[in-house]
Amino acid sequence: MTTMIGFDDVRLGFGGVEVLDGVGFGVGEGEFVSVLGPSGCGKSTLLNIAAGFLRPDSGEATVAGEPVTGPDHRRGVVFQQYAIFPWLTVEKNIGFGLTLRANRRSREERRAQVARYVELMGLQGFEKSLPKTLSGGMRQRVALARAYATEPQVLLMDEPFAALDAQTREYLQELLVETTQTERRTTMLITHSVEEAIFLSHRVVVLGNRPTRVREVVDVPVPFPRTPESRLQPEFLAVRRHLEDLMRSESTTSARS
Amino acid sequence: MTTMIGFDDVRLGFGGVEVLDGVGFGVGEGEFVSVLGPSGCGKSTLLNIAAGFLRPDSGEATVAGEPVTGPDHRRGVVFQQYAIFPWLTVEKNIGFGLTLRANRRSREERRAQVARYVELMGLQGFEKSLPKTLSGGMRQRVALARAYATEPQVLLMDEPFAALDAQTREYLQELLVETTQTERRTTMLITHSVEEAIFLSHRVVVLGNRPTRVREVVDVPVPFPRTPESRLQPEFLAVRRHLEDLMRSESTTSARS
Amino acid sequence: ACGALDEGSGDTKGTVKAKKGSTVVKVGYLHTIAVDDKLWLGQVAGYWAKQGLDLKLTKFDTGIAEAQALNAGSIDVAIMGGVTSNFPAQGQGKVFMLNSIENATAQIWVQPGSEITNVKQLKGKKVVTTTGTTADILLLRALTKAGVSRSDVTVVNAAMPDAVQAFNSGSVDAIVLWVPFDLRVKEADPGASMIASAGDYPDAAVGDGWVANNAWYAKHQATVKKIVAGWLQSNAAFRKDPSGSLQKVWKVAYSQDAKLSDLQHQVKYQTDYTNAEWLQRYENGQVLDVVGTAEKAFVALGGLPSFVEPKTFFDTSLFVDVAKQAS
Amino acid sequence: MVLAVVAWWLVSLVMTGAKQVPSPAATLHAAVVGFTEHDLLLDLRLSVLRVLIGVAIGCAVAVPVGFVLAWYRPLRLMFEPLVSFFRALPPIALIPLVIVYLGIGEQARLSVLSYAAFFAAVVVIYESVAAVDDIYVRAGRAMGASGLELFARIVVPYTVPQVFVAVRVALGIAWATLVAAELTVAQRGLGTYIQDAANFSRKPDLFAGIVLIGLSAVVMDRVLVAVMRVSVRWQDRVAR
Amino acid sequence: MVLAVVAWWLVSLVMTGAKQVPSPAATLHAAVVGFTEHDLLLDLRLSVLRVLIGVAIGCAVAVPVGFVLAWYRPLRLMFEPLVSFFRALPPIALIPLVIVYLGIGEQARLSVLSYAAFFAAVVVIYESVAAVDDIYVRAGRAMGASGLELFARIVVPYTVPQVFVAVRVALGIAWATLVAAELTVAQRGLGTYIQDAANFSRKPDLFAGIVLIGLSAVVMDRVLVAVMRVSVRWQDRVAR
Ligand SMILES: Nc1ncnc2c1ncn2[C@@H]1O[C@H](COP(=O)(O)OP(=O)(O)OP(=O)(O)O)[C@@H](O)[C@H]1O
Ligand SMILES: Nc1ncnc2c1ncn2[C@@H]1O[C@H](COP(=O)(O)OP(=O)(O)OP(=O)(O)O)[C@@H](O)[C@H]1O
Ligand SMILES: [Mg+2]
Ligand SMILES: [Mg+2]
Repeated sequence: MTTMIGFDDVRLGFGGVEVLDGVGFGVGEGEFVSVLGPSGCGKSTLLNIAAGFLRPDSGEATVAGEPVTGPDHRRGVVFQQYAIFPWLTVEKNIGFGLTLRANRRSREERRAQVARYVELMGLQGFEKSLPKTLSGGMRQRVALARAYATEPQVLLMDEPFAALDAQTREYLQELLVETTQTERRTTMLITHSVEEAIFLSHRVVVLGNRPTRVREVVDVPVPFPRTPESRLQPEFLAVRRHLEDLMRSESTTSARS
Repeated sequence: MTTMIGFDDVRLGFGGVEVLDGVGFGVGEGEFVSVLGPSGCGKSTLLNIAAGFLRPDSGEATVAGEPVTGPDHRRGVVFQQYAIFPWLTVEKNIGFGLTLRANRRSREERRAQVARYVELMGLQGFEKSLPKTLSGGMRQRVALARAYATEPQVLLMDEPFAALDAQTREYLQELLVETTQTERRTTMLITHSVEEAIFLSHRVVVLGNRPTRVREVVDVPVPFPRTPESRLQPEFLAVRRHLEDLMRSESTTSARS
Repeated sequence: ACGALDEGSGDTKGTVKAKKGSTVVKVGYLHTIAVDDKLWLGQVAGYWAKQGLDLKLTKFDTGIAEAQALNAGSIDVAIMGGVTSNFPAQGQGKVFMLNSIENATAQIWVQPGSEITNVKQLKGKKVVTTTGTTADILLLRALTKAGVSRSDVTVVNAAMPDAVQAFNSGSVDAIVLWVPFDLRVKEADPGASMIASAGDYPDAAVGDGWVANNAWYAKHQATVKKIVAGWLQSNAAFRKDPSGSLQKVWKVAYSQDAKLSDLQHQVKYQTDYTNAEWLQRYENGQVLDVVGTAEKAFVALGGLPSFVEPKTFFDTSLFVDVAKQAS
Repeated sequence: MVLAVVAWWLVSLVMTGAKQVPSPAATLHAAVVGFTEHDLLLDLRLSVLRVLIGVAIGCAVAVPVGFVLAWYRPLRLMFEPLVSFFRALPPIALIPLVIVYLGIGEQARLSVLSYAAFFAAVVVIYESVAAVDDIYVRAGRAMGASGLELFARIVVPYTVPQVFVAVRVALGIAWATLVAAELTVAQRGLGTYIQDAANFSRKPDLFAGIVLIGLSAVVMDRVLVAVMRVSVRWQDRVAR
Repeated sequence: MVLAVVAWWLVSLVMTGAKQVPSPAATLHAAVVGFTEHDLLLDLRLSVLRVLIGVAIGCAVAVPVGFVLAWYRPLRLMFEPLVSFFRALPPIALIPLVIVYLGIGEQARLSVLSYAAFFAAVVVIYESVAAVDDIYVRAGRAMGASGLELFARIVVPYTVPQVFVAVRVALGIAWATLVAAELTVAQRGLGTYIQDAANFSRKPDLFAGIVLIGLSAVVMDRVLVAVMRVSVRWQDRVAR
């Protein structure tokens, strides 16, 4: 399995505060890896490095074997702050990437693609709405749809389901598991939900408190395709217990120290 | 028990789209009520009505028996988008409410209060940081601290824990349960987590799809003070199963229709 | 220019149109009667047209702008006031004819009830004028004669309408103006009084002149002669019937701007000669003297680095030729 | 607006003598005489056109220049001082140079107006680009937007409200520069009309000219505001 | 900047005869003579002071007025047309009126400069208030901020970057209005110096005056930018 996303001893500090203290792990082609870690430990920073928006102080991030030097449209990014364009309607936001030279599609293809994601995200009836008239969860779904629509080979997602109710979230998780399987997208997902991390991933990377290193990389021995029943398998529950223990031991110090 | 927050047949539409279709429920003094509902159903809209930022088309919202006509500092609000001030440091953001005429404290009191919440929220070392240098979860904690710091009698919170990792979230939930008990604050919490809703609340209000009405108000027969073990009590699990069923039956139609 | 921005042909009702194939001359002028009187009479009576000339007129507010435009070639010929003795001396254009002599148009006025009665008392006072003009020359001459140093007087500069406003509002002690602004002063307060005029100082007279762009002048001697010829006809007509001519000029060029009585008042302060008298003054060098005297004032005022003989920038020969032929 | 006219009328009643203010009626009368007898409409039309063209040219240049300056650091370091230098030069001081180098034709006037409009607009645009939220630029780049696309598809739409502000500012400045621009020996135009009125001390005409300038500017501004309302619907405008 | 001087110098070599441009050296010489013999420093000082005071007064009024207009709808509806009316009036056209009603003292000049600065700044401020994100206003109101507090603690800090833009614009406009302002029969000042140089057609002096105005403006602008950098550290500035 070739490594699609690789971090090699990545270090980064902001004005004296050390954040990433030698982070190293890899995501294979078609693999789905989730990253867990306490709030403020450096997860978004790591994702920004893979996306090409930040340069590590030392160490290296690679995508498809090449060092990351800047953003690239073959890497789809869902930002923690959504970043949907306030001046565009829902459908124009979703279709945005497909109008760019790097990824241009014909008008019909674009229309079809947009319609497909409007439907998948349950945004029907809001195609012509401006972002300021959407609820928080709807904005997040627009951001997701926009990243999916360009069908990038590598997906980098920063807490994409945080503002969604449990049922919408589960529905989208299942959707994601499905597409990851059928289209073999390489995905790195940042999340705060242990359950979500396990359900979606081949492997889960657990980061420690700032300054951050990888504490453990946990394999999820639950076979694909996964269904809602997978959540109840003993392997699933075992990994869950392990991760929860791991997180707990770290986090109390984070929130109180 | 006097009703602190009351909604009486509240209706509201945005430019033709009906959102709230006669919502009615009440929150008693010192009571903690969570609101669950599918994404985009109108939860934030409801909270904005209680906060005094939106006026219903018909029906009425009351706080402490008086009709809501505008915002009031005795109602603390945590917004879904955090809304911390980008031009103020963390400590100035937290202390902001205490420098306003409506709620002014002496410099020492303010400093003490700010220090207390910086510590409770685990933001030590970032007192002088500007919001743009904070992680998503840290911003959310600043927004929480800012709302708590003024010690309002009524707290209105819109998904305040969405961007937090599970452990920080649990820690803050316990904190909230504690303060609600000791200081008898009336709280209305919007959340997507059934577990969180049950753990914190006396009662849980479940809203239906847009146009929204109250589908059910569920009592949580788990005695206070609640501890992590409460989550495993049969009453807790029963309510949880009931709510999850309720939500599921509603949400699939929401996300796909 | 683009059609929408067409300012109109400049033809005014009541003027005689030029014949087809006439020589076009771009003429700039100041809209003051001592400068544009013969010009407009020529337009009304068709003297220019008769010479086969088609004058395209451009009105200027100041001689300074005129000199700039002339220099840049935007106009071929400019009719100027006092600066006739200044800018051509700096090499900016050739004078080929005088239009009239302003001998008393400039005047010094003081506030109503002022204790100032003569120029000497201006010492230490605040005087407003437009620097570099006829009025400024008068001030220089008057102060010199009274033995007052210019540095002992606070001279402030303003465009003449503004200067009058400043004077009328009582902000300055005195104003050095040119007609017809004396009327504006008197209108505002009849008590204001004149303590000196250029008529009192022979060396304060200035010649208003026709000045040609250097390059254009070198190439168009024949056209210049036609201008002189047309001007001679206009001047002759003016001298024959001064008030009738003035009325014609007022009607075509001034009716919107000023009352006829204003113009009648104004022409009293300028000196005009018959064609024969002019010829005599060209031949004996008196016109050069008038220009030279004013030029010296500009040197003293710091407008010119050094004195240049008027004959180097004032070519009197063409006028003399044409005038002799005509007579 | 009505109140302002009433105030003016009261002032004109109170002020008499040398400081007399022409009443609204006298001014209106002067304007009517101007329109019927002296083709004041031509002056008005010429000046309106000059301002429109000047602002159009000035802003058409200011928008790309402002964006490019904000976008490329080295260019900015080089050109920013030059911009503040030339922006500060008083149009009247430049008139002599304009006459010498650009003549006294229409292009001289349009140059002065474009010049003024350009420098008024460029700073506003420049600063608005600097205030674009970085997150949108990142989102665009993540989707593979090229430099030009970032610019055209993200920076430009985001700053549209500020571009309108820039145009409004430029429009005001252009009108305020009109008299100076027409000092380049314009034969007709509101500025010339005003200058003439001042030269011959015709106060009602002076007032009529000034009022016409003000009114033309108000009308243009209203139109611009209406267009802006429609174009920036996406922005949450706080003004209540 | 250096490039600009070189360009100027080259132009001055090429342009000769009637359209001659004074070379940088000739201009510098004129300036040196001015400083040593004619107390040009006094002119410079007077003009700098006038501009500073004018901008200070203009902006001091424009900031609250701009905020209040943006904040109160009825006031806005009443005053917005008036603002665009008066903003458009050319300073030169107003000079005769200024002289009549304000005289020819320092206050006349300061009034003209303040006037220009005020109207330049007020639109920028006004629009920036309209662009304040509603969410911050709501947060403030939820914490019980009164109208005044909202204004002073939220709207003002949020719009500080735009206020700086407004001041920068006002500064440029004030300098550009200097010559007109000094047409109110000022005795000394750079505008007067330029006007004098133009009256006597002394081109090197004219250039020296113009360059001094430009340089003074650049210096002031740089200072302002430096102050701004410090004050708006909180803003994510996209310019790279
Ligand atoms: N200003 C507005 N203009 C028009 N429609 C609006 C506006 N604000 C909200 N809406 C609409 O009202 C509905 C409810 O929005 P609201 O934000 O209350 O949802 P919510 O329940 O909070 O959802 P979420 O869980 O996703 O935050 C949505 O369909 C939204 O599009
Ligand atoms: N631009 C910046 N300047 C200074 N410090 C920064 C900057 N960006 C991030 N940081 C700091 O880096 C640390 C990690 O931030 P990051 O956003 O990566 O956290 P995170 O793991 O994504 O947290 P969360 O789960 O809360 O989103 C934080 O302490 C934050 O304060
Ligand atoms: Mg993050
Ligand atoms: Mg919401």
